Amino acid sequence: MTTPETTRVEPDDPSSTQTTVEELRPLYRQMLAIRRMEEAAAKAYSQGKIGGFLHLIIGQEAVCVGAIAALEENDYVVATYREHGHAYAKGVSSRAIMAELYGKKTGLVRGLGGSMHLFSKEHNFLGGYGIVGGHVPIAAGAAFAAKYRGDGRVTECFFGEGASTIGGFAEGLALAGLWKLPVVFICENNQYSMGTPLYRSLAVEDVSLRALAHGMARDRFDGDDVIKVKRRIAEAIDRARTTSEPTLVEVVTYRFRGHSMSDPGLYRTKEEVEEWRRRDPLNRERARLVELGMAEADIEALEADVKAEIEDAVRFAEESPAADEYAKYVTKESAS
Amino acid sequence: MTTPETTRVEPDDPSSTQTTVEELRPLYRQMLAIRRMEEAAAKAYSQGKIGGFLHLIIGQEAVCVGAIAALEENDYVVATYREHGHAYAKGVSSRAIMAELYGKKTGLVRGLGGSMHLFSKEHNFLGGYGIVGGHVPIAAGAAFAAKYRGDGRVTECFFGEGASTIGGFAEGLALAGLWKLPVVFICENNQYSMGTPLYRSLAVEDVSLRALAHGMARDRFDGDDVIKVKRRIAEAIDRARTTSEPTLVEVVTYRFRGHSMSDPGLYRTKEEVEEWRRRDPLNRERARLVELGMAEADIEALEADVKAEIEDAVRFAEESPAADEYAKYVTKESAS
Amino acid sequence: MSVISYREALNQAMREEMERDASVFIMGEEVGHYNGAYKVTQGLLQRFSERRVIDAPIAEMGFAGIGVGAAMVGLRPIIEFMTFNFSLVAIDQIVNNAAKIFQMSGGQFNVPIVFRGPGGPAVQVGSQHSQALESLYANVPGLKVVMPATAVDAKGLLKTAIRDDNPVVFIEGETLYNTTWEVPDPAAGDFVIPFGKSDVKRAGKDVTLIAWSKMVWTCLDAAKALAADGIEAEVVDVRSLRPLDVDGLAASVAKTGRCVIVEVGWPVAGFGAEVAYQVQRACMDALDAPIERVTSDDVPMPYAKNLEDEVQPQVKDVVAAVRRVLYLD
Amino acid sequence: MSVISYREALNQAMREEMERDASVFIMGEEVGHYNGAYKVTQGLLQRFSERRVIDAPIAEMGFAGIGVGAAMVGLRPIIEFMTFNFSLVAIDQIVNNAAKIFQMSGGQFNVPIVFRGPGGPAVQVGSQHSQALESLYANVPGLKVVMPATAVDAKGLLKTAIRDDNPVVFIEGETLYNTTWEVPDPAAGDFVIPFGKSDVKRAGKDVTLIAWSKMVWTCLDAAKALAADGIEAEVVDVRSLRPLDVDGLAASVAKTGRCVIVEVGWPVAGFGAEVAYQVQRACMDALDAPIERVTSDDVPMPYAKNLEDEVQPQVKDVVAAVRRVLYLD
Ligand SMILES: Cc1ncc(C[n+]2csc(CCOP(=O)(O)OP(=O)(O)O)c2C)c(N)n1
Ligand SMILES: Cc1ncc(C[n+]2csc(CCOP(=O)(O)OP(=O)(O)O)c2C)c(N)n1
Ligand SMILES: [Mg+2]
Ligand SMILES: [Mg+2]
Repeated sequence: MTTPETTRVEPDDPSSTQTTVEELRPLYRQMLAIRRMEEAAAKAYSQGKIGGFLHLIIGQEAVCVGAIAALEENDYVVATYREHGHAYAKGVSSRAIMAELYGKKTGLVRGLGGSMHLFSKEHNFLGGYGIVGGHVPIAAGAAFAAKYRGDGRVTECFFGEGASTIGGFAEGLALAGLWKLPVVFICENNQYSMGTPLYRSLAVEDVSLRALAHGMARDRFDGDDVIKVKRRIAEAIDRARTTSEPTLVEVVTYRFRGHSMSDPGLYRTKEEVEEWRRRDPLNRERARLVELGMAEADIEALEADVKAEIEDAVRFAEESPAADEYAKYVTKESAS
Repeated sequence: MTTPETTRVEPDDPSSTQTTVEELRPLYRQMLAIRRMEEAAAKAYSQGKIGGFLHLIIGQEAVCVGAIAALEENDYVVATYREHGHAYAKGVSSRAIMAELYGKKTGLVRGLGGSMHLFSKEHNFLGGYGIVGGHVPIAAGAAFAAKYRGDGRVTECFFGEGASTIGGFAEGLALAGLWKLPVVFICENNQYSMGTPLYRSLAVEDVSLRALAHGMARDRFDGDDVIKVKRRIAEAIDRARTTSEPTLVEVVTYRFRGHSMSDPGLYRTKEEVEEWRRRDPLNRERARLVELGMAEADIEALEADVKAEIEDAVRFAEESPAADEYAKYVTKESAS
Repeated sequence: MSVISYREALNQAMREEMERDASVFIMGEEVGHYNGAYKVTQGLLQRFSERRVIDAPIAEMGFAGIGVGAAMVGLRPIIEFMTFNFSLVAIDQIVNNAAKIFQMSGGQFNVPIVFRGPGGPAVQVGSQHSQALESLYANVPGLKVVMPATAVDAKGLLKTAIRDDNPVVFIEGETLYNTTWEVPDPAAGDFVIPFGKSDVKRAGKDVTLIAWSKMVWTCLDAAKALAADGIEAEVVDVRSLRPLDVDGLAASVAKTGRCVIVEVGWPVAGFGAEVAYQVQRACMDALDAPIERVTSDDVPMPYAKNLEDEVQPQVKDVVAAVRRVLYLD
Repeated sequence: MSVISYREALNQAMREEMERDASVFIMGEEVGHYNGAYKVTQGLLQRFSERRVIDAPIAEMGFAGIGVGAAMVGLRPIIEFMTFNFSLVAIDQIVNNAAKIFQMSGGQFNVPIVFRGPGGPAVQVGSQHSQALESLYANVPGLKVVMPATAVDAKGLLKTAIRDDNPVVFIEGETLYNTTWEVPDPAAGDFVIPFGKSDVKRAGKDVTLIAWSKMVWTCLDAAKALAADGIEAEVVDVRSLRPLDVDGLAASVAKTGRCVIVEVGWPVAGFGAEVAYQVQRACMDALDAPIERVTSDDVPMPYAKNLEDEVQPQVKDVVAAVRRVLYLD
């Protein structure tokens, strides 16, 4: 019996998270834009301008931004219903996202999908999915296609720790392991699945261990530091791209808000949330930019720019015409 | 991060498989009866007296017989479509099984279920199931009920190594691990899933490793020796009964015949099959009985008795009236 | 009698049956500590403890199957799907196990289990979360399929479902939880509603509107609008799709001579087609006009509110169908 | 033209399409080295290698989802279910992903995928392995559902399915693989059959028998038996359930004035109810008798051969229904 090899799991070399203003600046900008975009969405939601479920990623921005920064443009991303940040990080405009949340014709998916179902072919963003676990095999499928074609593309698949008990995840993982598909499974372990804390949903609070049974590489680390996320995920991406081997990566993080806008989050103590808010990755990266020598004025300019971008996105959404077509998008007319 | 404890995995103390005629004799009788019963069924199948799918367990008898011998009467067994042996070992008569295969009114389930769906309430045999993996949560459910009631019953759940990739297995395992259900998951690794050898269906050829991610005890060993199977499974049963903890046990074995009667088994070499036939657990246990001092005449008497039992079972099946009721058994009339 | 909400009625039904029978337990995502995603199980954990109100991880196939296994050996599980959209990952347990075990076992093991939770389109949750899946389950022998439209039906039918010795698919209206209705007080004694009986929610002589779940309310509104034009519609609530009360539906149509079937599901092979077939056969000679069906459009549900409304049957659509069967336009 | 088997026709269709388009691949259990559980993929591994003919472990939800993902980025997967009974563990991928992604993505990502394999009752394999599940899939917008009865339809429709830009649920008759029919030779040029067209398999003037898959054969046999009594039945093969050729079916019924719909599925909310509803509406004035449906009994399939035959529609049941609509008894 062989015990499968595993990759490094905590801690890592501190020098590996060294960075520069050039590298950090655009990542900070993305994180901030996602934060502001979601705050604006929350506001619009409470004004009744956005409906349905709205799942905010506020507090977890470093994960999607760091992970997607390590990708190339042609690479694929597959995500859950909590995917505004992922779509933005992959290049989708805040205008298109906000208009979608408003259910407008100019929305990313014409007002048909809403918050949970952002898709962008242009950006190789293969969607936000609402059924927990169901998108994991889809990500394996995109990776399968990349290997089939030999085009070198890598797929990142995001999901929560709550998804790790469902069959779709298990099967996607097993097949990717067996067929050595170039995919990076990224578990955003935000420690809650709706109102359920880790210890009530997992016998072992380490999702990355699932890799063992599939001889799959794994990694596990804290997700506060966007550079660290980028570096560590880059290793997995490199493994996928060069040896076509999948990796299961678990990133520990925390969502500041409720599961969705309709969840008051009563299952967590104020202290716990405060503790995590003190570790806010946005503050951290802002401080780091200062440390690295970026002028306060430049940072403020960047922040003003983000503010303007999001205000524009909201205005665009507000002013856009209502969604008006749906019957056209049920089946595609075949050419042949 | 803690690495979960695991139980002993190969090899074990040779003294642990010492036995006596008293212990071995009934086990050998069961193994032989299962073999003869299935041979008779195969004959009847080729005569067109039995239809549908017929999955024989010939070659694997030591596993179900040893594992079920370690149970108490009140304990539950849940199995697959390859379950004639399990039903017999749990106490179901060869008459009832054979008549069921013949689709007769006197069959165990009135001719409604056939080979793949044997059930016996009297024997706490909770069924043979045809959808791979689907019965694993059912076994967890029987164990859940035992724990709910605190009645101390243990459930054994049998499945093939091919089932280890499917979601139903993963979910059943995860829930049993999380809720500490008194169940023993027994993977009969016969090295083939239909025509697919292990290495084409599993990234890591050790199914017991799945336990790691759930902090679950595990075990893994060869299944030729019925006493060894009994002893090792008894440890898991004891764990379930005393601490209400599940175990994932993998028993390596081999089926001598095709996947079902309609499978010629062309995917294996003659040599491979011959090699395993030489290790036939029936021959092994017969020789051991001789070694332990059982008189050849007594063994022959036992064998004649088995022969007579199976001949009687076949006659019973042949002479029984055709199945005649089905509409009654769709929904149960509620008393309330 | 008290006027209570649909949510409260369901809660009472479970609470009473759990008091009555120690073998009843509830399992599902967020049913305990969170008191239910839609607060239907509010307070039950507190009353019955973690032993009987069990928060499950996200593993519908797993916990639905645990319910089936537990039911086989005599417990009476209530399995909550957070919504029925998620039942699709567990449908194998429902269709291949729960529905068939009584038959496969030759009548030895029955499976007294309730699969319940909200179904049908909610509001702006998109196509994966907005589906009426009753037609799938109603097709399957071995299952019973029940869909209450009001608080009183919710209570009486859920109690019957929990006591039933067979698997029951109990689909609640995701948008009905806050609706209210008069319900007998618990003190007034045991209150149950048998399966297989439709219910006339509004009497009328000119046309029969047949509906279930949320569409009963749409039909009641339509009836009100029609009454303004002097048309008296009878609204019959199917309540139980399987078994179906063909006699009850036919009696109404025999009286009115006209029939409109309204469902929020998709048109093709929707359950309404079955109702139409049964009513057509039973009322061949009584029908003064072809049966009309009103359904959602044949599309996955869009997110935008205006489109969502366009897709689903509205009062005006029902009114228009009634006018067609009355040859008024 | 050559007379070939249904199995061979399917094999030819896949082979030709794989030759034609390098983005087509086949994935499923035992499709490669074993040449298919029903030998439908015989020889394809040898011809196209493990890259394009992929043996999958038992993980239907997984490999169906892999197909969906691969289709989204431009490949054309053929996903084989060993039987459609096993599609229930993958139905979430079909209903919630394949069917909805084109819509959810606002038309950006279409999903050109074929889910194929045998469906409907086989012989003595028991209730979990003997089900006609087409009614479930036919309910769902975004899917196309096709069920060939003969070798020629199998070939022409499967080629169309593979070229279709949308998800197609292609259900083969588990007992039809050895049946034969005349099929155009590959050398004679590209041969496809469009979806949404029913086919008159036998012309007749007295009554229309509507069926699909295995029941087309039962109807042809019934027609023969009826002919002996001077009754000329027209047998119309639905072929494509979604989209449904209402005009074609109605044209036949308009001519004969009588209609019997035969399906091997369960009666309640079976697809036949939809066909009945559509034909009824289209032929209201032409019908000389109520439409009859012949279905399997409303039970899970028993194992014993004699019971299995009792449960399923037989020639005598079809003949009896025809005699009823002709008011002959
Ligand atoms: C199959 C399924 N079951 C249940 C749900 C309802 N649901 C939506 S999100 C969620 C919690 C998911 O938690 P996790 O995977 O940790 O992701 P997070 O929301 O924390 O990002 C649940 C239970 C669902 N969408 N799909
Ligand atoms: C969900 C599902 N997929 C496919 C099948 C078809 N099938 C029946 S048995 C089998 C192989 C199972 O292999 P394994 O689990 O190793 O058990 P064994 O037959 O070797 O005892 C397959 C693929 C099935 N019954 N259910
Ligand atoms: Mg989480
Ligand atoms: Mg095996």
